[in-house]
Amino acid sequence: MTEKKTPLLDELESGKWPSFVTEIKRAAVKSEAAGELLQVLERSYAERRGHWKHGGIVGVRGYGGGVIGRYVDEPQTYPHVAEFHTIRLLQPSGWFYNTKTLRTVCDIWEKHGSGLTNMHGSTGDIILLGCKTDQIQPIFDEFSEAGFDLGGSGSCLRTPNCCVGPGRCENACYDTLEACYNITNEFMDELHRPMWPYKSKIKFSGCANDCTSSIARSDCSVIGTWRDTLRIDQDAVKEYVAKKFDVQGMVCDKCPTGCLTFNADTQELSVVGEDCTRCMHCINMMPKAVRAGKEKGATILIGGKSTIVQSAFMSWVIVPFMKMETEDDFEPFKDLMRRIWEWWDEHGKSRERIGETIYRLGMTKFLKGIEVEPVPQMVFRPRANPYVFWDQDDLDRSGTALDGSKL
Amino acid sequence: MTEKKTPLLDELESGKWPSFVTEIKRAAVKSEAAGELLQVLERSYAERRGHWKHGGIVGVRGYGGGVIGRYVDEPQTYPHVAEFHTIRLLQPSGWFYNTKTLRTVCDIWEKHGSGLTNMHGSTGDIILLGCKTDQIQPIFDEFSEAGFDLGGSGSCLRTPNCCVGPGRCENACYDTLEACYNITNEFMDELHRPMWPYKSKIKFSGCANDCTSSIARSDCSVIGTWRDTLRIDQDAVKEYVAKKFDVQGMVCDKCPTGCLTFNADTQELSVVGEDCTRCMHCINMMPKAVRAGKEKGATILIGGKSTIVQSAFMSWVIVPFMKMETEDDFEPFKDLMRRIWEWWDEHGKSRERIGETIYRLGMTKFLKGIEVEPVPQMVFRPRANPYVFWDQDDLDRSGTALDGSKL
Amino acid sequence: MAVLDQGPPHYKKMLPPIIQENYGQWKYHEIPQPGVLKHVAESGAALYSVRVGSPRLVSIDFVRDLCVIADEYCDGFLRFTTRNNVEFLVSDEAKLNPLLDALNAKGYCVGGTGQSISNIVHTQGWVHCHTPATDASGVVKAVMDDLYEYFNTMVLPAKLKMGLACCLNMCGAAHCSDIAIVGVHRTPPRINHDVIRKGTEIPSLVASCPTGAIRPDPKNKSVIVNEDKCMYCGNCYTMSPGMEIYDPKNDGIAILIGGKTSNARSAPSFSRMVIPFLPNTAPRWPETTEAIRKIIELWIANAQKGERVGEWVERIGWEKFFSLAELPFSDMLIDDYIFSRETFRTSASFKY
Amino acid sequence: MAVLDQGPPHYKKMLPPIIQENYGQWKYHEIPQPGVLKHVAESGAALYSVRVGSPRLVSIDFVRDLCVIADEYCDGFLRFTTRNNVEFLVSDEAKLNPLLDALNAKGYCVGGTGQSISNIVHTQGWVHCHTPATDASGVVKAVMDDLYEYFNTMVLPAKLKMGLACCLNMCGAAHCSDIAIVGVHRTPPRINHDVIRKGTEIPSLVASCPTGAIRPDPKNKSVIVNEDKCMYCGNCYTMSPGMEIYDPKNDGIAILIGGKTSNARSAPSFSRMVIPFLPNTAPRWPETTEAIRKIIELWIANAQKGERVGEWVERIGWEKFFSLAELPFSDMLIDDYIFSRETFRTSASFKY
Ligand code: SRM
Ligand code: SRM
Ligand code: SRM
Ligand code: SRM
Ligand code: SF4
Ligand code: SF4
Ligand code: SF4
Ligand code: SF4
Ligand code: SF4
Ligand code: SF4
Ligand code: SF4
Ligand code: SF4
Repeated sequence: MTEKKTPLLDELESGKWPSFVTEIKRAAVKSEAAGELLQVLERSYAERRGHWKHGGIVGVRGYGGGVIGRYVDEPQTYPHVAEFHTIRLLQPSGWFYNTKTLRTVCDIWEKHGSGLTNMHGSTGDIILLGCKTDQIQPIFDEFSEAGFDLGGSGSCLRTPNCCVGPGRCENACYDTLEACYNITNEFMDELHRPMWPYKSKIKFSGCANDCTSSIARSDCSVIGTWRDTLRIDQDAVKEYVAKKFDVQGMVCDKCPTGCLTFNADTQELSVVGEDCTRCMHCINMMPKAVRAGKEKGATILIGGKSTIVQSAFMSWVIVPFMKMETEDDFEPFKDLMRRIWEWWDEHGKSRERIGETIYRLGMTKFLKGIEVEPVPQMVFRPRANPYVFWDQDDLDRSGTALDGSKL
Repeated sequence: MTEKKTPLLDELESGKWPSFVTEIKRAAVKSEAAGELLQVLERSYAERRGHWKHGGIVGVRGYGGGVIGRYVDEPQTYPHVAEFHTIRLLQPSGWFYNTKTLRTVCDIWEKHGSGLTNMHGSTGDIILLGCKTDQIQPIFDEFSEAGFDLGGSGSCLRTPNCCVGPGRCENACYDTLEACYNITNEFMDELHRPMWPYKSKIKFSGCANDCTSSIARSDCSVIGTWRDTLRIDQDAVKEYVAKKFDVQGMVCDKCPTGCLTFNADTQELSVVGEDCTRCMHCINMMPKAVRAGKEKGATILIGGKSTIVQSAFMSWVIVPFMKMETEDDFEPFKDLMRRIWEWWDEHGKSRERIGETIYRLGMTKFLKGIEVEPVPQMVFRPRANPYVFWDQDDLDRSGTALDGSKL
Repeated sequence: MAVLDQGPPHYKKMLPPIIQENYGQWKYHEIPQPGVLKHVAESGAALYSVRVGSPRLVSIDFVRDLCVIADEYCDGFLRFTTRNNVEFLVSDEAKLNPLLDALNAKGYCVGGTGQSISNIVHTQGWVHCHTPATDASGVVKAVMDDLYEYFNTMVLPAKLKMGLACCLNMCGAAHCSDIAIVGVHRTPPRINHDVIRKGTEIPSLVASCPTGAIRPDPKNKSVIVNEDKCMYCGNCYTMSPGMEIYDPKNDGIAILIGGKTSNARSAPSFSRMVIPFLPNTAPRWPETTEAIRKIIELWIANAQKGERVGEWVERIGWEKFFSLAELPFSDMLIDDYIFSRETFRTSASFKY
Repeated sequence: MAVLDQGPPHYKKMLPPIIQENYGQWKYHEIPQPGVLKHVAESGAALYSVRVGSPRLVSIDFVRDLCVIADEYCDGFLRFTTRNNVEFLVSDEAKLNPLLDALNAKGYCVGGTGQSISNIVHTQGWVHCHTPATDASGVVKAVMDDLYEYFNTMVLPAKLKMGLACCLNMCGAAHCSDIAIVGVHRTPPRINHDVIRKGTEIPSLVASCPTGAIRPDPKNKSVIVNEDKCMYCGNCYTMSPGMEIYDPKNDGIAILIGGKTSNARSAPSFSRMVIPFLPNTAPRWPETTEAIRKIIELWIANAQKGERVGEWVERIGWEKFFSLAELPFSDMLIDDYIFSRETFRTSASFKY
């Protein structure tokens, strides 16, 4: 291990928040690569620029992705991080672990890599940060043995993720953990063998609080909801009142649809079910008194992504309500995704996310392509321009001649 | 006059609303052209299509517009409307008339035209509908003699218009009638001699009720406003209360900024002046009790237009507050318009309205071009994308080399 | 010889004495009855304006009739409004009722103030334009006849501003109306190659198409239209008479609702399409009058007091509007143009 | 040989017994103290989750330390959150306080629940990526140190969700955060023609530029960048290493605020730029920490209870925010990209 000074980084070891510098240093005790990373990083801090390059594609046999090739720009100076690739491993649903599993991850990574990790990456994977090219296959083999698999990278289905859902949350309207697991397994080929115009992400949130931020962070957002009316426990309402909770001000007045009424005399809360848009606010405010309806499922939204190229997009509704039952193995959802990807694969340009493809070609073409009926829930409001395309076959064209001849 | 049947049109003579068919028939008593118009129109009703063509440019000496050339598509069948052009005359501000003036219009038009008119066209002109080519110059000469002038057509400043303003409205924050008159006169050349990429319209509304719909209907919308706080007459408030007017429900609850408070005990209405956005609602509801502040002027907005080509645009703020004083002859506004048109003339494509040019090139270029400082009032909200252009001259480029050489 | 650039007649000569005297000194107004505005000045002077509906396409005799009335009751002064109504300006209160009686006797329509439907801003249509997809005056007459009860009363939740444009050029500026009636074509232009060859600047024609459906056909010295890309806006026809766009069997009317231009309460807003097509059933367009009446009656029944059409729909949600109105929703109502993205429901909250 | 496509480890094996037993049967939750969630099941069972901040870039020893704690207090179970915090899952109430004491003793940060600032979603930065305009972990450390008082308390008007992305690729998905810290370049790419000639597909490179600033240079077998059109997004550099975009003197940070992704009360919304540039003053980015603190304190002082940052700003108006925050407004903050029009104030109503 090199014992060079890192005065700038050292400054980031003080303060209350845990320090990544300390962590790199801990790794550096066992890994020369981690030690060199510290040097490279110190230099970045001094020079205020990065020192990493992307380069040739690296990977494992049988897969098209899962590893991000990374090289330092001065391999002579920093030979141990000359190759310093990232391994992405599929995380267990909801990032639940037993310590045995976690220790396995540590042990394998200690053996072959830098000993640095992100728990977790922004997409959700277990990110193992920094290994040499020749270690990639062995790492994969050992992780595979231990029950792990690689995550997504490249123009493929990226590693789906989900909120804690039924594992620990009273708001879960469908089984996010199982959905994520089951659906990830279903689309192993799409995930491991990039074949699309660009990446595609799915995130599963159990309710409209959207704790995975799926609407912003995934091409397909699966957000739990219900079809009937939310349920109110009037006794519990009274308890909130007794504790001086301001039901009128904090709940009713902030309900976006104004569909909640609090009767101060009877201390009862009532809802106009058909006007509720299931935004979750009242449930969030009074979790003991208000909860979702019984007829549960999910809203499917499409198109979310970040800034590059056409601007950031948020996903928008394409199926207002879909049952998401474990029993049927999520078949309707899987069918839908297949139709969506097929359409995108056929029409998308290279490096065009599906939201951008739909924006470019129009919802009409998209909905026809995936065989979904248009419903007003798909839009905040209808078009303001009158630029409607008409299927010419539906019209009586007998009176018009394309050569301009008179009627 | 031809005495052909018009059974379809005749059906439009019944009903309570005044009938344009009756009017055409009245004109037809004196004008063969009007009679033929009735025939052409009856045919349109039967065939469900128009029968008019645009054609060669027609006009008067010295002007490039003001007359719309119109020809029937079967001149042999309808010789009296073979040429059936529209004359646009500048209306007096606010469409005020004395009967002498109106009768003059009628007399001249009776002599030379179809006797049909629109009082008024959608842009605001007096529209005289239907005359022959050889009558155009005589018509103009006589109207000119009588104190009238032609309105705009083509790629020029179109006839400005204004709301009734100080003529009859307590809400007027500047003198719309004078502004329209004075500014129309200032830009006679721009109005009569098309020279721009496309048309440009100005409309003057005395307050944010925008009774000319300027925000939707004009490239430049001049909307009256004030800088200080609206004024409340508490005695008048009490009168409203006495008449059982629901001040809380109809006024305070609907104030978009929630800056109005009604004290039911004292029956007083108060406002947080700095939060009021001068939307006019409370003034509209209680005209006897609430009125504008004293420091009056106008907001200047730019870019409004209808659907073709890039969608309909509404004007947006470029000058939040500008004094619009009669004494200074509206100089700051005129200066601004000159800079705006100059920029647009230089950068606009053919048939591109100024709103579209700004959208295409960006507000930054526009504001620099017209020398107006950016202020947050110009936008509902700042940009969501980080795609900022930086003036490279403001940066320290010493460290970067364009040829890719290292630092 | 004509004087050039003399500008409009001076408005000051057109103002009745009461306005001259109280110019800019108005204090408040009342609406004593539908169609009558009473403006009171700081001086105490009161001006009554009596609003009368106009078909807008009128004969000079109509105008002369107005002059006779104005001479008798208004010292020879009157004005027109931004919606092309006539306003008789009565400065002598004693003349107000006689005027109203006279107007009534002669069959004039008094109304259009306050919570009413006023005249429909409209255009030329088959009477005088070359690109219309429907008539203007006829549709307006049919609709106003049908809705007359809302013109001469003030029983609506709020003002109702309607606009009609006979083609997408939108001369009626219908794009921000409570209810917009818009003439629409539905088939691509039919190219008259001879006309194009004769007089059309091909690059401008190609550039005029918002969707890039037109491409040059150099061999033919004309153009080719990609029918799949055309959405029948007619802009190419405006550029060249060789691109004929009218089509009697398929032209008709689209209905858009919920726009406004005033800033009161909510920001100005565009009208939004709720019915993509209704046929041109001249002379009385029953499908159109019926559709509009239904929307208006739904609004009356459901809106809160003071709520414009768009404010009401935005409060309840467009999805709820479609179910209440029992109007079919279709892909045609989903935007697919430049700013479409902002209309997509990027939220998991909605009504069923 | 490795098994292909076996998928992620099964989550069921990772769930503590209390979760297995009460799976999907949770009834409500409480937050007894900052950093501690209590979830009660229909069965009456109570699960305590103790949330601990993580620097996210950690050593395996950090993970092993977590395991030791989990073994001692949580029967060997723990989880990570969507914001990369650790959650210790305590099913035995008796172990809760001992766990908290132990965590305290060892210097772990407990917090991030309820009306607090949680961990900052972030990215690789100078540690491991090739396009960063700033570091990730370092900025996060500096900001979290500064704002620590809001992590381990719940005194904010509402939750505060921060995100950091070290370049416009936005891997931190900062675009819908209450406060977004975004690494930005400010100078056009420097073309390395050799690299381009060697390995770049020129048409794809040209197509990658959002503003059309890149055009092919066939003579050179490379490309030319129109500097006036470039807004330094770095997308071309993602396509080709020959378009180097980092620039130590001019790279830095932009601050955007007011985004959210939950549907609670208001629809999800994008963050909006309020500061176009702050310098990369490593190692502690004082300009950035200060700017963020100021915004947060303004929010605390002015927001209503329960109001997220964006909800507060939208209520008072962005123009008011800029004057309250004493932040300079400039043309750089006005959108000029595809959906710019929707951000323009098409209304005459605003505050001064
Ligand atoms: C590791 C990670 C950041 C992190 O520190 O957590 C990451 C790192 C990279 N991202 Fe990302 N992205 C990561 C999550 C995201 C997210 C967030 C998410 O998934 O929720 C986004 C925004 C959401 C989205 O998909 O739009 C994201 C949007 C991008 C983009 C822009 C894509 C776009 O359509 O706009 C790129 C550019 C590209 O793919 O060419 C990108 C490219 C990259 C590359 C591969 C760039 C490169 O070629 O070096 C980075 C590799 C860094 C490295 O050293 O491994 N990364 N990237 C995240 C993946 C970890 C994981 O698998 O769990
Ligand atoms: C007469 C009038 C309609 C009416 O019945 O009142 C009218 C009639 C025509 N308009 Fe218009 N426009 C009239 C007000 C408008 C308005 C409303 C306004 O000004 O408030 C608009 C929408 C606002 C705007 O400017 O965007 C309007 C937007 C158009 C457009 C589309 C412009 C655009 O940028 O989208 C065209 C197309 C063009 O100019 O090539 C157009 C073109 C035309 C032409 C010249 C088309 C043509 O070549 O035949 C029409 C001539 C009809 C004729 O027979 O005279 N007219 N036009 C209005 C002018 C009367 C007047 O001068 O007072
Ligand atoms: C006469 C006229 C101005 C003119 O110069 O000709 C006018 C006159 C008045 N308007 Fe207007 N408005 C006139 C067109 C408009 C328009 C433009 C239009 O109709 O195309 C608008 C914007 C339309 C929109 O928002 O879509 C308009 C939006 C208003 C409003 C705002 C209504 C709202 O709540 O949104 C008010 C306030 C009110 O009535 O409470 C208003 C108020 C008024 C007042 C009360 C102002 C006053 O104190 O004198 C006048 C009588 C209103 C009435 O009839 O009830 N005026 N007013 C126009 C009459 C047109 C007509 O014949 O019907
Ligand atoms: C643990 C976690 C889910 C997971 O699978 O990991 C989670 C857990 C809970 N969330 Fe969440 N949320 C989690 C990330 C999110 C996210 C995503 C993010 O942070 O990137 C969001 C959307 C963010 C946004 O809107 O920008 C999110 C928006 C909410 C909301 C809506 C807040 C609002 O009013 O806008 C609630 C409701 C509430 O807290 O009142 C909520 C409520 C909850 C509850 C109370 C649900 C429950 O009954 O158990 C949980 C405890 C909240 C707390 O910490 O106060 N959760 N929550 C995530 C914790 C992240 C962390 O470490 O801090
Ligand atoms: S998204 Fe809903 S179900 Fe999932 S953790 Fe958040 S609150 Fe619970
Ligand atoms: S979920 Fe939202 S919309 Fe429905 S009642 Fe509760 S607060 Fe209102
Ligand atoms: S815009 Fe304002 S000032 Fe003009 S007429 Fe309407 S209410 Fe009066
Ligand atoms: S003008 Fe509008 S914003 Fe101002 S106090 Fe009145 S209602 Fe409120
Ligand atoms: S809307 Fe179209 S058809 Fe009607 S007058 Fe205007 S240009 Fe002519
Ligand atoms: S009608 Fe419009 S869309 Fe169709 S070809 Fe002509 S300009 Fe293009
Ligand atoms: S945001 Fe940019 S620099 Fe940061 S990790 Fe993602 S791609 Fe790399
Ligand atoms: S940095 Fe972005 S805008 Fe500049 S040339 Fe590269 S891709 Fe184009």
